[in-house]
Amino acid sequence: MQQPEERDEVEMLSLMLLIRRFEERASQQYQAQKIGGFCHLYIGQEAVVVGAIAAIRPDDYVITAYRDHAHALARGTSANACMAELFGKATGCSRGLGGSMHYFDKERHMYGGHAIVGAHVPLACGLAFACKYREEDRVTLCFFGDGAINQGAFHEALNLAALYKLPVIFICENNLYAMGTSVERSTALKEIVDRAEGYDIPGVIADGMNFRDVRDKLAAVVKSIREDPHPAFVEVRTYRYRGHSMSDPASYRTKEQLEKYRMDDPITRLRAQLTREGKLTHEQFDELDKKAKQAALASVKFAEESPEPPIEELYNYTYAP
Amino acid sequence: MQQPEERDEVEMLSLMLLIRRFEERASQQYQAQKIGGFCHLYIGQEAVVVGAIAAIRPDDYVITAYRDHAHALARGTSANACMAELFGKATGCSRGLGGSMHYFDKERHMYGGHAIVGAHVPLACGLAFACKYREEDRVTLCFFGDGAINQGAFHEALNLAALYKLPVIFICENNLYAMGTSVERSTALKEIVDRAEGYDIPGVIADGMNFRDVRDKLAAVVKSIREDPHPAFVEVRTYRYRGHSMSDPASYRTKEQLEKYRMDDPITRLRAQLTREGKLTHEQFDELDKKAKQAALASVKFAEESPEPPIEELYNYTYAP
Amino acid sequence: MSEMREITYRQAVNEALAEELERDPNVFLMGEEVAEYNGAYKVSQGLLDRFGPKRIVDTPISENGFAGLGIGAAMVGLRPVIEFMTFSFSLVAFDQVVNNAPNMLTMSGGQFNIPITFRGPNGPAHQLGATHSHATECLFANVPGLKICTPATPRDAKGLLKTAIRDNNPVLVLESELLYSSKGMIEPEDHELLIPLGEAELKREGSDVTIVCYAQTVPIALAAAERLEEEGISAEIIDLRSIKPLDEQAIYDSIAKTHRVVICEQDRPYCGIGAEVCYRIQSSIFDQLDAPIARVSQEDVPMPYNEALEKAVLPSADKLIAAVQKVCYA
Amino acid sequence: MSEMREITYRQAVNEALAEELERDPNVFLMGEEVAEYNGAYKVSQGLLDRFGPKRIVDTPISENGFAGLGIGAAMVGLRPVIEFMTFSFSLVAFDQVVNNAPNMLTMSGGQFNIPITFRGPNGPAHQLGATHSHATECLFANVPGLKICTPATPRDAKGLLKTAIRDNNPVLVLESELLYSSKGMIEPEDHELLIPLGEAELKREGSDVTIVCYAQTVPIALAAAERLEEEGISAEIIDLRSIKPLDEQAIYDSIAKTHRVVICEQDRPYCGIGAEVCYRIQSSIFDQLDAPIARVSQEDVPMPYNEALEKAVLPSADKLIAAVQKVCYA
Ligand SMILES: Cc1ncc(C[n+]2csc(CCOP(=O)(O)OP(=O)(O)O)c2C)c(N)n1
Ligand SMILES: Cc1ncc(C[n+]2csc(CCOP(=O)(O)OP(=O)(O)O)c2C)c(N)n1
Ligand SMILES: [Mg+2]
Ligand SMILES: [Mg+2]
Repeated sequence: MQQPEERDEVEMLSLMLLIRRFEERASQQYQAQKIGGFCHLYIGQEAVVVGAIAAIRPDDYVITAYRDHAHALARGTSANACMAELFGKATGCSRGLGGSMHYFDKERHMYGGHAIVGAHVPLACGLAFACKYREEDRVTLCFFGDGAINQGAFHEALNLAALYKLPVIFICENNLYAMGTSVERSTALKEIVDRAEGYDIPGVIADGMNFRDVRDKLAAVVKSIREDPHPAFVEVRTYRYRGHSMSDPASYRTKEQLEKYRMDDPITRLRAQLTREGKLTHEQFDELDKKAKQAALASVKFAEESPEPPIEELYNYTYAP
Repeated sequence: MQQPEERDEVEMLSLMLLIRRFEERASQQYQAQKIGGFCHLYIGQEAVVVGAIAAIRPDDYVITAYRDHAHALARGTSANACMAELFGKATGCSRGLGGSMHYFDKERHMYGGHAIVGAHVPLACGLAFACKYREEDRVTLCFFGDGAINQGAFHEALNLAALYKLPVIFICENNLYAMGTSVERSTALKEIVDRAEGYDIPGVIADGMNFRDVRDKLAAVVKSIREDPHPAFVEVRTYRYRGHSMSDPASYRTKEQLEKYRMDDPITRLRAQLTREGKLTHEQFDELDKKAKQAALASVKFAEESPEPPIEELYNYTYAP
Repeated sequence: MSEMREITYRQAVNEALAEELERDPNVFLMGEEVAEYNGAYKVSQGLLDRFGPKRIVDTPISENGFAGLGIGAAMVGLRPVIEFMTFSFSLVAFDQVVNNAPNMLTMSGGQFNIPITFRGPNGPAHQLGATHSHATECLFANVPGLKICTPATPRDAKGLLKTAIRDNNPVLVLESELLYSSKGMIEPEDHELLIPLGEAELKREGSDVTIVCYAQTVPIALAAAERLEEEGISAEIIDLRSIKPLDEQAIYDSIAKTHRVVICEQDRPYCGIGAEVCYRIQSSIFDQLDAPIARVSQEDVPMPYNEALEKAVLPSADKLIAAVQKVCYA
Repeated sequence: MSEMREITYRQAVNEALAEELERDPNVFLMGEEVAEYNGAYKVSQGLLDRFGPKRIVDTPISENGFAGLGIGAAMVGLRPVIEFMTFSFSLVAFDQVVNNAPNMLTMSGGQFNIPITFRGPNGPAHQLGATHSHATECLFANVPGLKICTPATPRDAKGLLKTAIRDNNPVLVLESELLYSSKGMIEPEDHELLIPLGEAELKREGSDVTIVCYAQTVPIALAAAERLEEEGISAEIIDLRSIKPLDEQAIYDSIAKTHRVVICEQDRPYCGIGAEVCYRIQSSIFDQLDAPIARVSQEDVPMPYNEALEKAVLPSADKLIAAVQKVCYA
């Protein structure tokens, strides 16, 4: 099994590019009304999930909230399957039945895509519980937003994880806002990570605009969990460049704030690091970006040409045989 | 308005005696099947609610869980109304419709008696919210057990209270067990009070077997809240002598543990303090106890002789006019 | 009444809120994004500016917490209006809404009534998927002590919400996201518009069949009636407006004329509103019925994202017409 | 079958759990006080000793948390049995039970089924008051993707629970606190007793009227039938056993004989189980009915503590007999 430290940073950079280019296309297609429902873009946060995924094995478990395109792509779900899902097509990663907020990929251990804020955090405990029950050394990564930490489900889950010493990493993607509500207006705490103390869970802060920081912090946590199962909490500080969803102009934020984070762009930063270290040329980068753009464009074509799930399937997924 | 510090300690001792004698009678009547449903006794914990009540004004608000006989009695609800409630009589403090778990007394600002664990904690925020909204300087005391702190409702309420700076005191009556589950088995924390830190709420520990410690700790908290509204958390360490409810033999605890706490009985302790200080003679104490016993006995007679709520009332309390 | 105006459903809700906030200092609005963001669906536009942060209160994502906070505040006489961004999210606050709000009056032997309004969009919108498309009316209707209304027009949205806020009991006002931008005629702003809970409205007179509908199925029924007219079937349409209390008499009066009835509901079938309405009809006026009572409701499956499949799940004019035809030619 | 034994309902549930825990290492039991305390109602007596703390897991009072934990574990193939101390407490976990468990299969396009069992006592017990007496069957029945059964006898309690645990979907087994100590005959322990979901049982043959009942109303119906017999009314009794899927055919077959039906349900009336059953009957076999369908259910009020008032709220043999008489002499 491939060990995380062996994962190539250039490959990880490509993944970040793929996520960004995919979402740019998704945004375009949404505006063209090819995509329905809600659609929440991850652009700006790419280093969080890619950094985290770089620290785990392919057989570890991943679960997240509704801002989930990146998590599936990072797990290896194809851009085609991801775009087709947005189009509601049968070739989508959830057969067109889930939509943007409900990406699933069983084979790649991507357990969703969950749209009720906070409600998937207990599910993550269940995934980790199963690993421990079966005496496997997998870890479960549970991603959620800064807004989720004030849900009862979050609280109950953290206590359960601590009590049962479950191998789960709670990753709070703190992008400063839950819709239009800033963290200061939602949470009576100076640092989100401090909340973990109330459960005796170790907490770490990572810089979500910096791939290496996220990966390294996560890798250390993962290592300690594999040796001896326990939960951990990682607050990753990041920023979403776009509005909360496609319909949100994000006028609750300042242009200056956005610009500040854009200057700290996670893709630009990793690229610069690799270039500085002689691991990536400009030409190579352009090539990677071109490939990402092509994959994103191709996914639109794939989605367009894919079939709809047949109406006769309507009752097929209510009960399993 | 009478200030807390003026409340006479002998009077408070009488209140503790009344609570104990009342519950001894209730237990007897329950065994005689005069009382139905669940019945949770407070015996052993008397110093908690009496100490707390000694620190507030009569117009402050009180709300608690289902182990609530003492809270109503401490607020001044008559033993008669309390016993009649257990008998399901129309003269009961909730007209016989609430039962043991749902004591209410609007006039005396006793807001229940709530039986879903944790679910009244948000209500307490609402009471305090109303006080702040109306610019009143009342405080709200919200009592709950050690088992309640792992409910989502508790968590959401604490965060809301901190965020809105509500004048509410969360009083965790830590009697070491939630039914048969000890605190160590329910809560991933060394000290319950530490959980308050996760909301940036100041926390205090009080000795629940010691009336004066509870009163003084609460008085300090109340004072600071009256000056500037904010929430506070008080963990009061106490012990229930009886089982969780009438049907629980409490075999999950050791005889030794029970004996240890009985030796530290809150009534005996306050009595000894007062006697030592020359404020109470043996004769006076016996007189107080006799009165308490008489009141308890009289309440049984009152309850027995009281009328049932008429069947025609069945639909009267579903909707208010 | 000469000066009727046309406004949107969204504006109507906004007006009701503004008027009641103005009238009674005990009224406040609380929910996610209701203040600074002016509402996720812009229903509370301008209210923060006008009434300030004490009365228009943003919350964290803690539905159970702030629903409970509202109930507590109502115990001491405030009149909270609690917005659920959608009623699908009321499910995380279910215990507060069904256990604390409606039971308090009984449990306290009549001492504490709870004058609270829970409001927000309810029912499927458009391609929001299984967790975000719940039609919750039947879940709450089962609970004694709650009142429930489901405005289908701007006028009802305003008049019912104002009545709800003044009611001394917990009332759920189930709005419709898909109707927020719809328009309708309404009395002038200075008119005191109160629509009583428990009064259905006869939306259209007809003689061959009664269609009972509410909320998002009202426009469906009106559209279907037009098409049925062309076929020579004259449909009478009753908009329930309130689910609980239910205006049974309006239904019975109509059926006394038509002897045939189809219930078109926006919720799921099993133990849905239509089941209850059906029970009451056959129990009270069995002999008036010339055909079995028919229902059009959602298919009994979790809501799929795919647009065509979602459409197949939802009630529609086509499905309603087919049901009416069946009932009329039975 | 010669060696039928008599056991209590409580023992029956315990046996089902023990047998399934023994058979399948993926099965575990989780809930408040299920392990060291042997269950609040002693249903899990001895299981911790036998299967150890890995498989019999005590929880804090965090229903939403551990219901969700169970669903997550089920996503990767464990078969959790989650005990709610009573289903009144499932209301704080409502979102997990109605949103996560039954929607997952659809939302994931068929990738994740959720083989989980939620079980515990449901419905009013005795003088527990408004918050502790919920009959939740109709609330959950509305939700697509859930299955629901309501055993009324020890044999059904065992056979349905075993089937539920082996089912690949979320199944709610709604037991009855008031029945835990009741006794009944059952096959020997070495017999593989599985009762399919969706099969009603004919409890008593009769010719004049059909009584449809389930759970706590089964003994009520049996008692009423005895007394009706004395009056010369012969009642046929159908115990639904499963609420969802519902065995419509068994009901229709009986009504084809009797042409009259009373539904006796333990839940509240508005959108209750009886409403749905009524709808289906009149929709499918309208012409077979010689009288309107009657229902006996709870009164539509929060449950009072007072014993006489509680009795007045609940269905009873007296109320059922009155309803049958009305239907028979209609
Ligand atoms: C229980 C619940 N309440 C409200 C919502 C509506 N909602 C969807 S996303 C969101 C904000 C979440 O913010 P955060 O957790 O910070 O994640 P981010 O969007 O920043 O990734 C809200 C309020 C919901 N989906 N579920
Ligand atoms: C939500 C919910 N779950 C479970 C119960 C059942 N129950 C009643 S009391 C109790 C234990 C509570 O213990 P604690 O909070 O410590 O209070 P104590 O009984 O010690 O006063 C439990 C589990 C309940 N009433 N509500
Ligand atoms: Mg955020
Ligand atoms: Mg305790």
